[in-house]
Amino acid sequence: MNGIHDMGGLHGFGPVTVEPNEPVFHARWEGRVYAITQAMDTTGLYNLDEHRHEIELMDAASYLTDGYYGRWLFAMERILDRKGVVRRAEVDRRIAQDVAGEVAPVEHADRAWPVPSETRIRWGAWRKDVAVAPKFAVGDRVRVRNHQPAGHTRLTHYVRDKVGTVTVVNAQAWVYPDTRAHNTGENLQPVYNVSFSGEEVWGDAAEPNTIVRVDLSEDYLDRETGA
Amino acid sequence: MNGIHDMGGLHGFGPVTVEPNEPVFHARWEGRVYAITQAMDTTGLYNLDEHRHEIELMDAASYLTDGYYGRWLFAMERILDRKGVVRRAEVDRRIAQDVAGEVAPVEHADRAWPVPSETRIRWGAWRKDVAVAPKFAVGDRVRVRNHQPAGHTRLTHYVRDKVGTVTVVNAQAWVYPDTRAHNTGENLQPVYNVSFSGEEVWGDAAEPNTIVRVDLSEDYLDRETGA
Amino acid sequence: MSGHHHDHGHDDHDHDHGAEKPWQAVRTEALESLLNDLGIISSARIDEIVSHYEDKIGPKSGARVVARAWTDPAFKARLLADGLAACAELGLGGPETEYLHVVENTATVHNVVVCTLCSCYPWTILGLPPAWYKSSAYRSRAVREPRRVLAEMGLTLADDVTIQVWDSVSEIRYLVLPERPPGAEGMTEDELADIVTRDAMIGVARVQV
Amino acid sequence: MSGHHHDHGHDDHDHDHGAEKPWQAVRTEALESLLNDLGIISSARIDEIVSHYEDKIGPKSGARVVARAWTDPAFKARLLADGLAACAELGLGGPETEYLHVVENTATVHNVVVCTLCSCYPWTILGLPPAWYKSSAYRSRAVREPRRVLAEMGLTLADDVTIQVWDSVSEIRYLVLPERPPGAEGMTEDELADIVTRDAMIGVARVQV
Repeated sequence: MNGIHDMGGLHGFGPVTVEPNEPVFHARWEGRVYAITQAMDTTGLYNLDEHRHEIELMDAASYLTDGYYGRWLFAMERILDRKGVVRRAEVDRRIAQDVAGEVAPVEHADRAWPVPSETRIRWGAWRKDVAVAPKFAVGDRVRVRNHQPAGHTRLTHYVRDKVGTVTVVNAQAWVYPDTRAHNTGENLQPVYNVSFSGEEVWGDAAEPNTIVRVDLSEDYLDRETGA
Repeated sequence: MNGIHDMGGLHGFGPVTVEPNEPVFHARWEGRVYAITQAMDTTGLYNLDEHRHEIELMDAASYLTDGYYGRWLFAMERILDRKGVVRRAEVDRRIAQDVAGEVAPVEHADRAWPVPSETRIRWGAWRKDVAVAPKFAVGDRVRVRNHQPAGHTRLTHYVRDKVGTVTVVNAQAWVYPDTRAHNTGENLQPVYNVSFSGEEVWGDAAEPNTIVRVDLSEDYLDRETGA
Repeated sequence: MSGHHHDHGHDDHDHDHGAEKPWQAVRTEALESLLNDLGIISSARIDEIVSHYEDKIGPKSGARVVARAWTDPAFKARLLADGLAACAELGLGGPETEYLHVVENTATVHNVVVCTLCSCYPWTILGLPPAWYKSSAYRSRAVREPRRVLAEMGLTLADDVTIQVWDSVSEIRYLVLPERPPGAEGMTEDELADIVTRDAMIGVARVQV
Repeated sequence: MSGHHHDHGHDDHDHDHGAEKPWQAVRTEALESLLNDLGIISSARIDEIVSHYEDKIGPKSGARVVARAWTDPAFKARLLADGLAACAELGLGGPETEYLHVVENTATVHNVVVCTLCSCYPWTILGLPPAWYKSSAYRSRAVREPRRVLAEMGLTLADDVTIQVWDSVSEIRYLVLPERPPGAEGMTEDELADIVTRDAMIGVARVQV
């Protein structure tokens, strides 16, 4: 989807601010959110691409203000709610109980947990050990497709319709995130590193002698046949 | 600048919500902000393009949450402060006085007001009565330049590098907003209406049989020489 | 996004961080009183401008233009050739609209207007735009998926009708000349003006009898 | 934007709407306790993961890899050919990094890493990324104006040095192999590992003796 998360090239975010002696987590809850998400990757509930897409579905202002782990919290809550594992109303009830100092057991009825083995979703496994035949070779000129799905994609908007050169062929069977995020198939395919000149991508705003190198799934690319 | 204001084609903002029997202004302050901005267009303080650019300089989250007239208020305050006419600290002081029920006169020292006639800026006047010779004619194929200035532009990002057809030649001498916003010249030139197919702009996301027609300054365009 | 759970206040109007009066109202009042004290503006003039936009101008002006165009072919020809000059014949116009292109809907081409960058709109002919026209949803979607946006707003167009979206990002403003509806054959110009809506002149609705 | 005047809380970390505890902490605690009660996670395991990332992994791992590459040409060749396999020789690696490309800085080519879409980073080799790497400013600017961003961060590169920005939006992770600095000729592998910084392995700094 075309969203604020796809922010390569945007203006207006000011200087890069470096924090000296930064802790790994800035608050206890950040570490908990990170680790809970990590721990859930073995539950069969959802995959990494779903996690990323859920973050993309945040409203744009919240995306910008909630912070990195705030986005993870948002995605975790939404996915658990949407999949019927932990409902938002339950979280709200638990917060009210915590405030009131009450202790109440969770209700086990009508809950999509545990996940039956036949519907379990693998979190990761981005590569499979099957053979794929790459369409492109190092040195090939490719044009990035004007691909603008409403759903998840890892095609950054700033290289759409741009011409680059294949510099690395990752000839393994990589999962295609656009479909995996929606649990509509793995579509195994090579991933290429494509090199774009700054001028091609940024036009009159390009800095001299800069190159952008982006990893792109085969389905994002067409052979460039023009001059 | 590449900013959130340039939102043509973004996903994630949900349905268009229509409010029945909507008032012209939803709160008294909205009408005041609108009318004060209108009234200030004769003061020689700033021009329309500066107003628009100041709004673009809002941080992205505030842009999305402050609402249309909230953006105007932001721009008015910032421009008055930046130009030394009404300082932000003065507004804060006046608010504190209002809360305390005090009445204090404004201080007249060190204020860039009134504007000397030689530095007055015209708000509007988008066209001048001078002759310009259009480079392009109806039917010409043009490619939009990959123009990504850090400052103001009216080139919408979604047509950059796209090919379209000139459908209307507005052969008058129009002010070029990219320079006028920064008071660096009027660069009078024609404005063309250019027609783009949905497919050219939106690729695989295009709806059938749709056309986007965008008004573009001559400096945004090159003649398309390819097939 | 509905369903989002904390109170950032993502509405498109004013919002309030717990104070009794919205902070934007507070700042506006302070700014107006300073500008007034300094003689940069006069609050009396601000009152006049507000009531002008609240009471004097609005889509009724555009409706008169459309009704005249439907009933007077020579006027329609002049309107399509030079929008502002034709509007001036009806006493309409003003300093904020520099140039007006009137774009005509037909059985095969439907026009719709947006400004993706900042909500430009022909104020002097239609009044100030509705909130939906200024919304992020309309600005982002109208150019990419006009067919779906129009359908959601109640105007379903056949696939063989070409949709032209006018993104009015320069200083030229657009007014859609809707199709005269079936059933309106015998109506007078004033009766016709009564049925022409703002939404039809933006291009998100048809005129209906 | 500094200078913006109301309190939306536009920081990149947590923010607080007036409650004593940030709302995100409140929701996290409630969610963790529910997940724990349901047996979906165990808080003891969460404790372990947090301390693993706080105490066990971090840029020291990457620094060992770089120091070894500087002192052992055969290792360096293996590292550039297959990053993860070479790291595994040092006992480094883990489930989160699927594929590691090590990109070598030279006198004429400087590499820098970003993920514009979501802040991907080689966690198992460098630990979790710093806040600036995850900031909107870095993500938006590093691809468009790397030369200026690097200069602002203290690394000014001559115009004849090519800057390659690796936008790591797929599942391949990147580690920059910095240049061995002048003055480090006589240092041991352990001494070298001590001077290699996280920022040098992202590509926003040089290693200095």
